[in-house]
Parts: sequence; C-alpha cells; structure tokens
Amino acid sequence: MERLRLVFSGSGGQGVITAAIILAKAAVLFENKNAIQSQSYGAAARGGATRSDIIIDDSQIYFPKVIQPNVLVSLTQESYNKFAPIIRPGGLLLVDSKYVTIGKKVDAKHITLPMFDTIMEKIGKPIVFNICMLGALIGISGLIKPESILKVLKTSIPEDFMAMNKKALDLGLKMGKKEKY
Amino acid sequence: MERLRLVFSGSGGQGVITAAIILAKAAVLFENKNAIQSQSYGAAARGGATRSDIIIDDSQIYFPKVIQPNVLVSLTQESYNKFAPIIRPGGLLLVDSKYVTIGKKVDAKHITLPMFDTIMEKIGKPIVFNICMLGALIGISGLIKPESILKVLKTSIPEDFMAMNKKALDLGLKMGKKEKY
Amino acid sequence: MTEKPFNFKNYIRPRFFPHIWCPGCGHGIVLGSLLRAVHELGLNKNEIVITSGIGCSSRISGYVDFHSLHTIHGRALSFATGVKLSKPGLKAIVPMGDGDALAIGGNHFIHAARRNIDITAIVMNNRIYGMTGGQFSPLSGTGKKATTAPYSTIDRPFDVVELARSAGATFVARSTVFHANECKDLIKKGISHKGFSVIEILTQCPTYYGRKNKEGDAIQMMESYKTDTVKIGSKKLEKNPDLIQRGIFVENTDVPEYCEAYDEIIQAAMKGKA
Amino acid sequence: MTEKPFNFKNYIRPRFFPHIWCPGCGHGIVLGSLLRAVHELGLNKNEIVITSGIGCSSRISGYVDFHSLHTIHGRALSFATGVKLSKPGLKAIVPMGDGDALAIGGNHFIHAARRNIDITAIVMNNRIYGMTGGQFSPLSGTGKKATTAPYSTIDRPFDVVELARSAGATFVARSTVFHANECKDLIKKGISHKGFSVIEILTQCPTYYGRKNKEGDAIQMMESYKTDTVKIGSKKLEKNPDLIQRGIFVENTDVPEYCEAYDEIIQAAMKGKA
Amino acid sequence: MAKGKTVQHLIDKEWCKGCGICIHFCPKNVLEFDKNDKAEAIRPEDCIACKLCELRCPDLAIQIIEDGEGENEKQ
Amino acid sequence: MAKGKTVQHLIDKEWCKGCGICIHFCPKNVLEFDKNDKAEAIRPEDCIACKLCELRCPDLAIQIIEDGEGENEKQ
Amino acid sequence: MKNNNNIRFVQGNEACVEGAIYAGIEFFAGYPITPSTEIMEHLAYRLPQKGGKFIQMEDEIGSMGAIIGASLTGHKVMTATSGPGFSLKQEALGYACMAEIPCVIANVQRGGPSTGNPTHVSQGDVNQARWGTHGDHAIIALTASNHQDIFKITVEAFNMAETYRTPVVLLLDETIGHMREKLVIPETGEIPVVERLRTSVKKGVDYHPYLPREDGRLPMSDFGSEHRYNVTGLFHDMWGFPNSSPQVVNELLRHLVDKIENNVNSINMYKEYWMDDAEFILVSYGSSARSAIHMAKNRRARGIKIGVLELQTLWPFPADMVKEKCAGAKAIMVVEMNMGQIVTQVKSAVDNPDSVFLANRIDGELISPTDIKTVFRMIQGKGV
Amino acid sequence: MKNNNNIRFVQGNEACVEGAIYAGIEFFAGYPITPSTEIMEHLAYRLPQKGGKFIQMEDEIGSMGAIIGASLTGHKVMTATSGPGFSLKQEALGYACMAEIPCVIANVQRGGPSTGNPTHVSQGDVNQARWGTHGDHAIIALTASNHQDIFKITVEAFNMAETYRTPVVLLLDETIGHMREKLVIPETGEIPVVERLRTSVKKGVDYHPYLPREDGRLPMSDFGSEHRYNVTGLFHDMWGFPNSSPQVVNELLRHLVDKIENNVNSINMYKEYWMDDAEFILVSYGSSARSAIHMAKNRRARGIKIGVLELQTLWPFPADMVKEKCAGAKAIMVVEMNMGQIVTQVKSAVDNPDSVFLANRIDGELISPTDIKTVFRMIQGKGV
Ligand SMILES: Cc1ncc(C[n+]2csc(CCOP(=O)(O)OP(=O)(O)O)c2C)c(N)n1
Ligand SMILES: Cc1ncc(C[n+]2csc(CCOP(=O)(O)OP(=O)(O)O)c2C)c(N)n1
Ligand code: SF4
Ligand code: SF4
Ligand code: SF4
Ligand code: SF4
Ligand code: SF4
Ligand code: SF4
Ligand SMILES: [Mg+2]
Ligand SMILES: [Mg+2]
Repeated sequence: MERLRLVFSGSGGQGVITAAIILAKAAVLFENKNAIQSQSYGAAARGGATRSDIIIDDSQIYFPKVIQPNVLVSLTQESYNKFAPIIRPGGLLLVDSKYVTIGKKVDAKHITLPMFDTIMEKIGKPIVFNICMLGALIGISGLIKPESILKVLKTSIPEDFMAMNKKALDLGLKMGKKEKY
Repeated sequence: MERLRLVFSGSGGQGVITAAIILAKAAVLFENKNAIQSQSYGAAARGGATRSDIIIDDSQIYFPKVIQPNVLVSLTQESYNKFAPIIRPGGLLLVDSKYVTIGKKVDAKHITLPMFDTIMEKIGKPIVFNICMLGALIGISGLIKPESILKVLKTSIPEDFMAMNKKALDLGLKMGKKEKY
Repeated sequence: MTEKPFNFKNYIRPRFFPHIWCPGCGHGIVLGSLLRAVHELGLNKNEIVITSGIGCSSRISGYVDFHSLHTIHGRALSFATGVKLSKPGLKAIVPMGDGDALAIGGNHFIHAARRNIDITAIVMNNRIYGMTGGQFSPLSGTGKKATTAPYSTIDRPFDVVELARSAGATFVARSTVFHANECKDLIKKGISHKGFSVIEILTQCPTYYGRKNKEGDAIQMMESYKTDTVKIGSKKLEKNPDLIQRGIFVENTDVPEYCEAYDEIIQAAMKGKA
Repeated sequence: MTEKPFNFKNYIRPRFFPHIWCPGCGHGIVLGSLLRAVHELGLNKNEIVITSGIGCSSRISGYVDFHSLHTIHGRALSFATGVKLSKPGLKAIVPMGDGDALAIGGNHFIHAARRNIDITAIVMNNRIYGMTGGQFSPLSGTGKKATTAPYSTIDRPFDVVELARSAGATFVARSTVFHANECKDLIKKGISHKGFSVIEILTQCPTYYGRKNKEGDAIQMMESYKTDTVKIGSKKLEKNPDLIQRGIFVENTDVPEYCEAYDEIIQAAMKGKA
Repeated sequence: MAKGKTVQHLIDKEWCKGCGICIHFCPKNVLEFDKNDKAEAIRPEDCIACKLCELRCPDLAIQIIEDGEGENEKQ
Repeated sequence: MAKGKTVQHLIDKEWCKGCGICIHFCPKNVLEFDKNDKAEAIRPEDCIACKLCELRCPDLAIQIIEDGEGENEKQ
Repeated sequence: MKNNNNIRFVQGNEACVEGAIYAGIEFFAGYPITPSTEIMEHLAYRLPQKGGKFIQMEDEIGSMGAIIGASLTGHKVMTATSGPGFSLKQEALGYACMAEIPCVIANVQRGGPSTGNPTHVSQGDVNQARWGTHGDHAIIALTASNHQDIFKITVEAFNMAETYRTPVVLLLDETIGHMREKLVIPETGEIPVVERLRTSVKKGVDYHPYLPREDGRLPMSDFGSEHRYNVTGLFHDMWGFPNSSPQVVNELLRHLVDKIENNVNSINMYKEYWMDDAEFILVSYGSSARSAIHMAKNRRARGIKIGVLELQTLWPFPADMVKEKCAGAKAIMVVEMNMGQIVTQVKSAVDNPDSVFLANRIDGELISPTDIKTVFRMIQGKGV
Repeated sequence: MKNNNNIRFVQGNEACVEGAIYAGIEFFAGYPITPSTEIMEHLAYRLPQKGGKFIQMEDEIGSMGAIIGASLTGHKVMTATSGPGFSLKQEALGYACMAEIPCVIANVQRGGPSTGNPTHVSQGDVNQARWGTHGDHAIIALTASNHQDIFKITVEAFNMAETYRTPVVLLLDETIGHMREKLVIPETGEIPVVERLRTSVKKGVDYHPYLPREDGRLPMSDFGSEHRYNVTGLFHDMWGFPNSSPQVVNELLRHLVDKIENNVNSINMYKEYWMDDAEFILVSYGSSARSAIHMAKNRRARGIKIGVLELQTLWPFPADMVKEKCAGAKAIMVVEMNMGQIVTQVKSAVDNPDSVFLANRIDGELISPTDIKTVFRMIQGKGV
C-alpha cells in the first residue's frame, strides 16, 4: 500500500474528528495497518474550521502531520476554502453538496455528493452525517473494508444506534461507488 | 590599627547581639573605621548559645566571619564552654562572674568581672548588662572611645534611658580600666 | 442613567467579534450585562481596568475596550490588588470562572475579601472547567458528570455567597444570566460599592456541563435558572428550600476600604509615627 | 479513657527535649493537650500520621512519636489529603500555624473543608508569624504592631470558625491554651469526628506578638484568654459582645466523608458503571 | 411600553450563532430562525421593545432600536 | 479531690524554661521559682492534684504523680 | 502476533496512562491543563477500576503535595501537568527530591513562557525540568517519541522513581500527547516492574529511613506500619530529623546528587537509527525525533550516511554516551523544539563543539523533515 | 568626605532597600521568608514615608501578581523572597517575561533544595534564576558582594528592568543579606536612575504596546491613561492581543530572548582585582567573592600572581568577557557555594575547559579563604 495522507475538515458539530478516529482505528485494529490521527486543538477547534489529519501506511509512520493530503474531505465552505489549495496534485477532493460550492479547481479529482441531504432524507438524523461521509469515501477509494468501520462502531456506540449507523454507511458507500477514481 | 576580631557570646535575652551592633556601628560612624558584624540565625539563636562576630579594621574587610577571635566575651557558661577553645593564642577572654566559672585555661588573658552583679546592685535593671559589658571591654582594651558608644546610643534609644545607659557604661569602664592587658 | 443610549459598540473591541464562545454560552450574556452596567454608571473607559485569569470566562477581558489585563489562571485578584492599591482612582473589575475564582484562585479570593479592597469580582459560575474541556469544578456539586468524574462527582460544592461573606466581602450578590437585567443592576451596585464586592452569576456551559449532565441546550439551562431560583427570602422557599436565592446578601458600608486605610498609614508615616 | 495513666513520655521523642520553643510559648501547651487527647482516645501510635507545614507551630510534628510528615509552608493539608485518601485507616492530624493555615495555606484549608475529608486540623493561632520573627498574619486583626506593620495593621482578620463553617467543615471548635483541658476534649472530639474537623486554639507568642503589642508576658497573655473569652452563648456576651466564644460551633454528621464516598466510586467502577 | 411601537431589530447575522435564546424567550414571539439558523424578526410589529432578546443574546448580535432612539449615534 | 493528698511533683529542671505559668496559675500557690528561675514545689502539702500546672506547662516539665498512680509505669 | 485485545489506537496521553497502570500506579492527584488533561481524565476512569484512588485537587501545588503524602503510605503515585502547572509544582518537587519520595510527574509540554501557546507543541521545559526548583539537586527526566515508547518509559519512570527514591519527570509534548497511533499493551512480565523496596527491619529494631544500604538503596517503611520516623524538607539525619550541621548538610546534598549522577549509565535510555556508519548524526528526542527519523530515512534512501541518536533520558544528561556515539561524525545536528536547550549539553559533551548545529523550531508547529533538511543543506554548504 | 548623615551601618538587606528607594521604588508586595524578610520589613517602614505602597500578600504568588499589576499602572516595583518563595513565583515570573513587565525580584539565597537550610548561606539558585520558569525565555540576574555594591546593583536592577522591560532577579545570599557593614548613600544623581520610558503617542493616535521602536525599546503607557491596550501571557501581536500564528510566536519569542542576549555587554557588570598580570584567576560572585578577594590579597602579599574576577551580572552570562579575561591564565578557579553552577558556564566560555576548577562549599558555612587555598594548593600539585 502506498502511504495515504488524508485531511478531514469541517466545523465543530459535524463529527469530522470522530470520523477520522474511526477510520484510523479501523485501519489499525482490523486491517493490520499503521495509522496516525491528529487534529487541531484550542480556540480554532471551537469556532472556525476543524481539521483532522490521518496517515495510513503498512510501514512505520514517523512525521505525523499531513502537509499535502492525497485525500481532502471538506464539509463546510470555510474549510474547503482553507484547505483545497494544499491538496496533492492528482489527489481526491470530496465535498458535501449542501455545504460546499466548488470554486477555482485544483489538480485533483473533485467529487461533490449530497451526503447531508441524503442522510436527512433517508434517516433524518444529522448525527450520522460523518458516517455517511466515511461510507462515501470508502465507496470511492476502497481504502478500507466497510466491515472494519462497523467493527469499530460496535465497540464505541450503543447497540441501538448500530442499525442507523450501518444504514448511513451504506448510503455513503452506494453514492461513493458510483464515482470513478 | 591591627585587625580586631571579636566574638560576643551569651544567651538570647542578654543583648550580646545588640552590644555587637553598637560597638561595630560606633567604630564605623564615629571613628572612621571599617567594621563588620554578623551573627548566628535560626533555631540556635532562639535557644542555645548566641554568637555575634565583629571585625574592626582601618582597611577593607572581606571575609566577614571570625574564625579565631582576638577577643572573646562570654556571658553564659554554655557559650564560654563552646567558644573558649577557639580564642586566638594571646587573646583576651572576658567573662561575667555570676554566669561563668572558668574551666581549663587557654592561652589568653582571662578576665572575670562582676558585671551583672554590679549592674543589679547599682542600677537594678538587667537590661543594661550588655552596655556595662561594652564599657568593661573598652576599659580593658581601649579599642574605641566611650563617647562613640554614647553617640550610637543617642540615635537608637529614647532620651529617658540615656542616663541609665551612660551609668552602665561608666560602671563597666571603671571595672575594665582596673584590668591590665 | 446617562443620556446617551446604550450601544455596546462603544465598549467592545469589534475586531474580536463574533467572539470565540460557543453558541449559547452564557458568558456572552454576562459580557452584555457588564457593558450595560458600565454604561449606566457613566464610567470613563480610561478609568476601568479589567483583570482576568485564564478560562473561557477570562476571555471577556479581551473583548472590552477598557484597560485589560489577562493574567494567569487563578491569580487575577492578586494582579488586580496591585493595580488598585497602586492607583486607587481606577475601577478594578475582575470577571472570573468558577475554577479560576475558587479552585486554584480560592486563596486570593478570600484574602481580597478579607482586606476589603475595592475590587468587583464577577464569578461566572458555569459549574465546570469550560476552557479545558469539562472537568468538574468546586462549584459543580455532587452527583454530576464531568470528564474527570466519569462515575459522577463526590466533591461537595462551595456556596460562593457564604464563602465570600465569611471571608469578609462587604458586598455579595447572586443572579443568573436568565436575569440579565438583574445582573446588570447587581454589577452596577458592586462597582459602586466601596470595598470588595462579589457578584456570582449562574451561567450555562451547554457544551460541557449541559451535554455531560443531560441538562439540555442553552435554552433549557436558562429555563432552569428561571425555575430553580427565587429572590432572597421569597415565599416559595418555604415549600422548596432547595431553590437558589438571588439578590444582595451582604451590603456593608461600615468597613474601611483597604486603599483608604493605607492612605492613613501614609499620613502617619509622613508625620513620622512608626 | 484508657486504663493506663497518661505519661507524655510514651508519646514524645525525648531526644528533642527540651524543645526549641521560647519560654512561655503556648505551642507547648497545645502539644500537651494533643498528647493527652491521643492517650485518652486510646489510639495506637502506628495509626496516627501527623502532618505539618512550616512554622514554630509546625515543629510539633517532630516532637511526637507518631508517623510524622513535616512538609512545606502552607501545604500540609494537601499532603495529608494524599496520606488519608490513599490509606483511610490512618488518623490524619494536621497542626498548623495561623499563617500556615490561613495565609499561604488558605486555599487548601477551604478545599479540605469542602471535601469533608477526615482530617483534624488544629489551628495554633498566635496571631503572628512566629518563626520568621513577627510579621502580622491574617489573624492578627487591625491596629496591631508587627515587623511588617510598623505603623500598625490595616488588614482585617479572618474568623477561622466562620471561614471553616462556610467552606464546609463538619466539625468546628475553638479554645485557648489557658483552657488546656477544654483543648484536649475538643481535639478528642475532632479526631473522633468522621469528616474534616477544625479546632482553633488561641495560643501566645510572647516573643513577638506579645512584645510588639505590649500584651505582656506569657502569663498576662494567658490571663487575657481567661478574661476575653466565654463559652458559646454565654450570658456575658450580652454585656460584652466582643468576647470571643469557645466551644463547638459546628458538629454535623450527616455529610458523607470523602474517602468513604470514594469507596463507592470504586464499587461502581469495579462493577463497570461509568 | 405600548404595543405597536416602531422598533428596528438590528440582527448581525455574522455574529449570531443561532443559539435560539432570543427566539425562545421573546414574550411576543417576534423572532424565528431564518434558513441559515440565524435569528430574524418575522413579526416585528408585535414587538413591545422589551429588549429581553438584546439583553440575553450571548453574542451581542441583536440591537433593538426604538423610534427616536439612537439619534445621538448618527453623525 | 481532698486537700492533703500525697502528691509528687516531678519537675524536670532541664526542660523547665522558667516561664512561670505553672506558678502563676496554681490555685493553691504550691509552686515557686528556685534560685535558677526554675519551678519548684515549695508547698507540696497544699497541692490538690488538680494538675493544672502539668496541663499548662508549655515545656512538659511538670508531672503530678498522685499516690498509687503511675504503678503501671513501674516494671 | 499479539492478542487483538492488546492492540489499542490511542492518544499518547492514554499510552502514558496505560503504562502507569502496567507499572502499578495506585494514586493520582492532578489539576487539569492542556495538553496533559487526558492523562487525568483517563486515570479518573481507570484507577477506581483497579481499586486505586484519583483526586482532582484545587491546584497543581496541592496535587504535588497529595501524591507525596500517598507515596509515603506505600503507594505508587503520579501527577500530570503542563508548563504553568509544572512551574507551580517546583517547590513541592524540590521537597520530593529532598525527602526522597518516589513519584512520577508528567509534563506534557506546550509553548511557553507563561500561558504561551497552550495548544501547540514545544520542548521548552527541558532545562526547567533540571533546574526549576531552588537549590542544588539532581533529577531524572525521560521522554519518548511514539506511543509504544511512551508506554515503556512510563513504566521505567515508575521503576526509576522506586529504585532511586526520587521524583522522575516524564517530558512529553503536545504532538505526541494528543496524536493517536497504535499501542500494543505488553503482556505482564514483558517489561520488568520494580516494586517498592520496603525495609526488612523488624518491629522494635531501629529503622533508619535515610541511611543508604551498602548498595546505595534506601528501603522504605510505609506510614501506618511499625516504624515511626520523620520526613522533612529540611536537611536531616539518618532518622529523618532536621539537622543543619555542616557535615550532615554536605553529606546529604552529595548523596542526593550522586545517587542520580553516578548512575547515569543505568538511567540512560536511548535508541539508534542507522548509526553504525553515520557521518552525520541527528540527536533528537520526543516528537522532534519522529521528524529526524523521517528525514534520515529519506536521506539514507538517497545514499547519505546519516543516523539518528534518539535520547530518551534527558537528565542526567548522558554526556559520555553522546560523546562516544558522536565521535568521528562530520556534523551533528540537534533537533529540538526550543531555542537550544539540549544542544548546549551536546556541545559540552562532544570533542568538537563546532561541529554541533541546532535544527530547531519554536513557533508552535511540529518541526518537519523539511526544516531539518534545510539546516542540513546549509551545513553542507548547499544553501537553502 | 561624605556627609555623615549618608553613612549607615546596616544589613545587606537594608542596603538593598536603600538602593531601591534611591532607584525610585513605589510599590512592594511580599511574603516573609528567611533570610530575605528584612527587605520587606524595612520597606514596610520606608515606603509610606515616601507615599509609596507596601502590601504583605497571602503568599509569594500573590506578591508577584501584585507587583506586576502595580508596574502596569506606571510604578517601579519590587518583591523579595528566598528559595521556596522563589520557586512559587516562577509561573508569574514567566508572565512578567512574556508580557514584558519591568519589575525587580530579590532572592536572598539560603540552603536548598526544599526548606533545606533556611538560616544558612548558599548560592544554589543561580541556575533556577535562569531556568526556573517553563518555556524558553531570557532573564537578567545580578549579584554583589558588599553593601555598597548591593546598593548599586539594586539601582541597576531597577534601571535594567525599565530599560529592557523585563523582570530582573537580584541574587543575594544569607551572609551578605544579614551581615552589617558600612554603606554610604550616594548623593542624588551620583548613580544614574532610569525612569520609565512612556509613550509619546498622543490620544487618538494608535499606540502599539508591543511594537519595538527602532532602538529596540518599548515605551509603555500607564493603565488609567489614554491608551487602552491588552496585556496577556499568551503569545500576542503588537497590540497585545493573543495570537498563535507561527510567525507571531516565532518573532515574539526571539524578541524576548534577543533583547536580553544581544545586550549582554551593556548588561554585564563585574569587578577586577589584581587581574593585570594574573596567572591564576578566581572567578567568583556574591559573598563567595569576599573570601576569594581575601585569599587573593593574602597570596599576592606572598608574591603569587593571582587575581579575582568578580561577576555581578550572572545572566545573561558574560561568556565573551570571561573568555577574554581568562585567556592565558594557568588555572581558573570558580569560587561558589553550590555544586558547580557558574563553573559550567565558565568552562563553556574559556578556551581550555580543563584549566577550570571548582572551589566550592555546600554545607551552609561561608566558604573561607582557607577552603580556596586548599583547592589552590591541590591545583598546584602541592596536596593539602
Ligand atoms: C496554572 C494553570 N493550571 C491550569 C490551567 C488550565 N486551565 C485553564 S482555564 C482552566 C479552568 C477553566 O474553568 P473556569 O475557571 O471555571 O472557567 P470557564 O472556562 O469555565 O469559564 C484551567 C484548569 C492553567 N492555564 N494554568
Ligand atoms: C513558601 C514559603 N514561604 C515563606 C516561608 C517562611 N515562613 C516560614 S514559617 C512562616 C510563618 C509562620 O507563621 P505561622 O504559620 O503563624 O506559625 P508560627 O511560627 O506563628 O507558629 C513563614 C512565613 C516558607 N518557609 N516557605
Ligand atoms: S466551553 Fe462552555 S464555557 Fe467555554 S465557551 Fe463553550 S459553552 Fe462557554
Ligand atoms: S517565636 Fe513565638 S511562636 Fe515561635 S517559639 Fe517563640 S514564642 Fe513560640
Ligand atoms: S440569541 Fe443572539 S446568537 Fe442566539 S439566536 Fe438570537 S441573535 Fe443569534
Ligand atoms: S424586544 Fe422583546 S418583544 Fe421585541 S423581539 Fe426582543 S424580546 Fe421580543
Ligand atoms: S510552666 Fe513549665 S516551663 Fe514554665 S515555669 Fe513551670 S515548669 Fe517551668
Ligand atoms: S496540681 Fe494543681 S495544686 Fe498542685 S501544684 Fe499543680 S496546679 Fe498547683
Ligand atoms: Mg467554569
Ligand atoms: Mg502564628
């Protein structure tokens, strides 16, 4: 596997950090990979744009920060504006259609999906928006097995919520798989 | 003038430290000499033997502690016992007859004077015991002018007490002058 | 009342707005009450020094257009003591978090009260350490959840009013951000009072305290300030003694203020009376 | 009462006697009362940890033949908190100077009270910093002389009883070294009380406080403890409300003790209830 | 204050964080969220200018300007 | 306690610092200073064994032993 | 392979907690402060599960006092903090040195001085760990650059605290404390755990709490057991009683310093990467070392003979080891996130101080491999 | 000759007080601790005589806070303490560094660590003065060996605090603080006194409290006057508002360090005795220097070419000056009362570190001329 550098970005309540942790954890615990997750702390994290970095690799990872991501996910306009310029040429950019309008294109595959709207329509709970995003990302890139995500969720959320989360993941997967990358 | 190294010793309430300060101050302020006074602090100062060191010289004094005094004054048995051994050969040892019984002699002039008893008899106030001791010491050694002591006292004690202090000093002087050294 | 109508724009540093506090955080309401109080007192902005420690609450000093001194955690009152004693003409206002005032800062709090130095301490009590992410505070009370109390708290809370009173504060009052107008009035009285004044204001931290303790969002928390508090001595207390009282608990003008007392020392010293 | 008659030699470290306190210093009387209290309670010396800070008063820990922890100035209660919480079977006794307890140590004092941790704090109140040579303390009161108050103090004093009460102490009492037997009884009650107990004992520092304030020698100072104090609620108060009251001000057994409350947390945690 | 006063509701939508406090506690139901979850005066005519919304807004995002008020501010 | 009890006044003169507290507060005037300013029981027969001197001695320098007391101590 | 249950994906702060649990921590007292707070948060949850005690104190000073008290009753103890709190702990930390109290103090470093840059990384407290309290003394300070190592050095910190009866400072940093990565919890026994050495002196026989045994060690007796002794922050004799005689003072102070400084080799922990034939050496520690290794790995791939010496023991500074490892290197670059604290030590240690360069960053951002490469190019005379 | 009224016979602590009064002190806050207490006792008496303010705070932390507050209202301020209190002040001292608050902190050193040896002399806090607070920073620390010099360096401490907008540490010690000797109070104007540099920016014009002028200085504006600005311990921009952008952090930290380190020559104060042809050099400071001078004077009388370099500025360490003065010496002995704190600096400074020896004493007794002589004999290969 080539080293994967991801940045998830959005705003405080959207669960991008949780999504980042779930993804990295799934890679480590259930796919025998190395992964590192980090995030911005402090004032910036409370207002403004939230950012979480993930690096996934088969071999040891030393420098833990992502300078230029292969994959950028942006769930708000502000975070898109801020981080789009740092994406690695030829990388992948995933944004949500409700929150982000693509501006000046960069050298990367741009994918806009109606993740939030789909969730609200099919499930009605914004809380699983981030899981849907993970599904979409996996659908597009296949970077990890969806089951690994479910295994992580099983250890961290109450039983009752599993069905909803699975559904959100599946909705994302379906949307994602349609996109070519 | 040769460098003079004195140690005044006794117990807490006897005013030996005050006497040391007065002597050194008199030398500095009124006899244009250099002098250093220091004392032991802390627990030892509250109980046990009090000690104050004085060095008087015409030239600059650097190392401020007295290791072997030319002059040792001891107003308690305990302090006499403790410090008599450090007296410089050929030095002077002055003790009070009420409080100190001379033991094994050292190579120094030993002078025992009834300073306390005289004060109690002639003045009745133990508080000027230390001034009497200063008088005696000056009487014996002439190391400073008695007037200089009085000048210092004038700046530091209430007017009313001057007469009593002067008397104590004089009593000491008289006793001291009788001793050859 | 001054003639000019209130406009907070005259009292803030607009560069820092929108401010950094979370949506619904009660601290912003305290800020509003404070600005109105200053306005209604007709104070000159140059005569006010606002001193704060560290915490979400302490950020308030950066938002107001007064002399502002943002210090270290828990020590604001000691810095303010230096400000006030060295230049008694200044108005010293010290907004404090509950942790800042009463955990690490408890000693300075009781000693400022004891001295009766003319400082106005506004305790912004959200019953949690907001800034560090939701640890319990000495005002959380027992049986609460916090990140450092996953099994719920066993620590009893201080009663700020009682502590301030017993330590010697000469003006002690309490209100809540639901009662924003009352807050303003109490802050006015506190600032006008000559001596150490304490105004405890219950304020919500929906992000940590609210969420952890299932107290709902900011609105629900503010509703609880309405239902769970009463004016001092209200009849409702008979039925429900657990209600929290609001109002002025101590207002004592007989005690000399510290800086004034020190001026007398200066008089004496200058006359040579040691 | 135990059968064996009291002999202080069983409770001290004779190597350090005669002790270092000045002639007439009241601290020695407190020591005597403490030893008698321990004796009458029939405590095993191995189960007592005496923790002190720094000060003349704090020297007491070196004189007693218990486990003794002589710490740093003002922090004894926090060390004792660690001792007690980590091994609740021990009796934690903390003798403190007025400066140690309420100047630098004020915060630990109010927090130990708030937690209601089972520690007995004996505040040896001589209204002065004895060890450092006679600076005023937060208990000196106004109008006193001290080396740092050559023109007399303007600092108001704390009322230890009120402060301890408002902070949450569940046992609060006061006596004087003149009333040495009463001291002993109150210390016994304090030690037996499950929770944070405070016993303030007025004690003379003839060397500094007495001398500076012309209060005479140790004897005269002890006389004043006789004349200036009364039992709580005494009739004499009507005529002379300035009299200092002695006795038990607070004795509350309804509040959970901290270590016991923590044991329940352990129970819950072991059952997996977060 | 009589109903029907002419009242301006100045709401700074950049500052408003959509907490809903003003909306919930308005005694006259004057305010509601707009589509971006920011406060908006949708029934300004019902406003009694009690200013509770202004007082309680944690973000200093609302100002209530009554007729004739604020004159001094205009220069 | 009846007057005239047989009472031993154990005074440790090394420990006594001569503060005079015991002397001053003895209800029966039993104690006085010796020539070295140390406490001494000069009228032991008047002693009522109230032990106030023992309780109040700041230097733990006095012990009052009543008849029959202290037996356990002897071994 | 490891049992899956033993694999975690956690923050560095949590790795530290798990290390402490493995080492047998029984008592924690603390006061929250970014970026160390997660240590106490996790311990609030973990300790009572094992019957241990957790207390949130009123401040950092009280926290330090509480752990010392708890250590004396016979428990393994720890506190955690960051810069401002570490400053506040200094007085009581000196007490722990003087009274020889085993305890562990984690300082997860953030930007200073003062409140500084609370949520950003720094390694600015290295010298403070050595000299923060007043008076001569010696200290042990350890650090690590990844979660597996954090776990291990935390265990070692407890071990050394017990072995040398001393406070041990764990110097972590914001980057390593907050980031998440894999941690494999070792099996019991895999890392040796040093238990407290208790006195074997029987009841009634004189126990000397401060008289070192032949092997230099000082067995302890728990408060509450048969031996009643005194503990003080004053200079003291072998029974623990205050004594200011020059001889006692002299001997005790030398003992306090020597017991650490003379064991520098036993205390020293470090790691090496491509050091065998290294012409250029990066000396680094903590999260900076990750960037150093990253950079060196890249350069190696390009054929440059560069190695990394990763320090895990910062104090007592392993001068002899550094000197030996660096002998013959063309250039040594010390990679750290401060104005040059360890570089001063390295310069004093090596034969040729002029061959030692500083590659640092102090702006709150993690130093990057590129930053190091830039310094390297300049040393090589290649410019930027 | 001096007017008799100007001659005093006082303790070193009082000489410090008189120096502070001469320098224009207006505010003091403190908490008593041996052996510094006389400083506050005298100021309690002296300050109100001049209309100044004295306050005894609840602790040392509060004292440090109070003087910072009072400095910001435009006053010259000071606090005084000893080891344990100095440790407690470290957090707020770092604040004063960060917020660039002029203030003077006297530490009259006693034996440490911990409560240590309270009434005995030591010079064990030298490194703590440099590194006691968390995070990178720089500090000025001055010392003196006699009362006339204490007076002078106290004035200089206030001057430097104002000039560099920084806390200045006065490192005295128990011997010099407590002993009495002559002090001649200089006439007004004899020692220059630096007044606070206040901004000349008029009302309504933007004032930038943290934007250094061309000459590097930062004029202040008193709280209460026209310019309302912000003071914080966070990294901050030129207006004093918190800012954690890497560029701001980097620049501010470098500014804080450079304003001191780049002025090492202006800050450096020292004295020389018989240095012209000295083959052996004693480098010393504080009360140790008295013994060094005493010993050198005696040896000179016996024809030995020995000189004394007495440091009065310890931090920033005047490495270049020391290097220059020591160039060519056969041997250098650093005389100090600690385990070797300044000797490390001297070794780094000089060309031949192997020629540097430590003559120290750590037992609470003042190091004596004989102690130094003993080391000297050993260096000369004469044994003891
Ligand atoms: C010495 C020190 N200890 C700890 C901290 C970390 N800290 C910053 S703010 C805070 C508590 C905040 O709680 P509170 O005072 O109640 O204010 P809030 O954020 O809730 O308004 C803490 C513990 C610090 N900055 N400095
Ligand atoms: C941190 C610190 N600050 C100050 C001191 C100096 N000091 C020692 S004891 C003491 C006060 C003693 O007064 P108190 O607590 O009332 O006890 P007392 O001696 O009167 O019994 C002080 C200020 C110290 N040892 N440590
Ligand atoms: S964390 Fe709590 S206190 Fe802090 S800003 Fe958010 S709501 Fe307010
Ligand atoms: S100084 Fe005061 S408190 Fe201290 S021992 Fe003497 S009399 Fe007692
Ligand atoms: S109260 Fe203020 S911030 Fe909240 S919704 Fe209304 S205008 Fe917006
Ligand atoms: S002023 Fe009163 S009535 Fe009008 S919108 Fe605000 S809260 Fe509602
Ligand atoms: S009370 Fe004690 S110390 Fe005082 S005189 Fe009597 S026996 Fe001696
Ligand atoms: S026991 Fe009572 S009566 Fe007897 S000597 Fe003592 S005080 Fe006097
Ligand atoms: Mg709070
Ligand atoms: Mg006291």
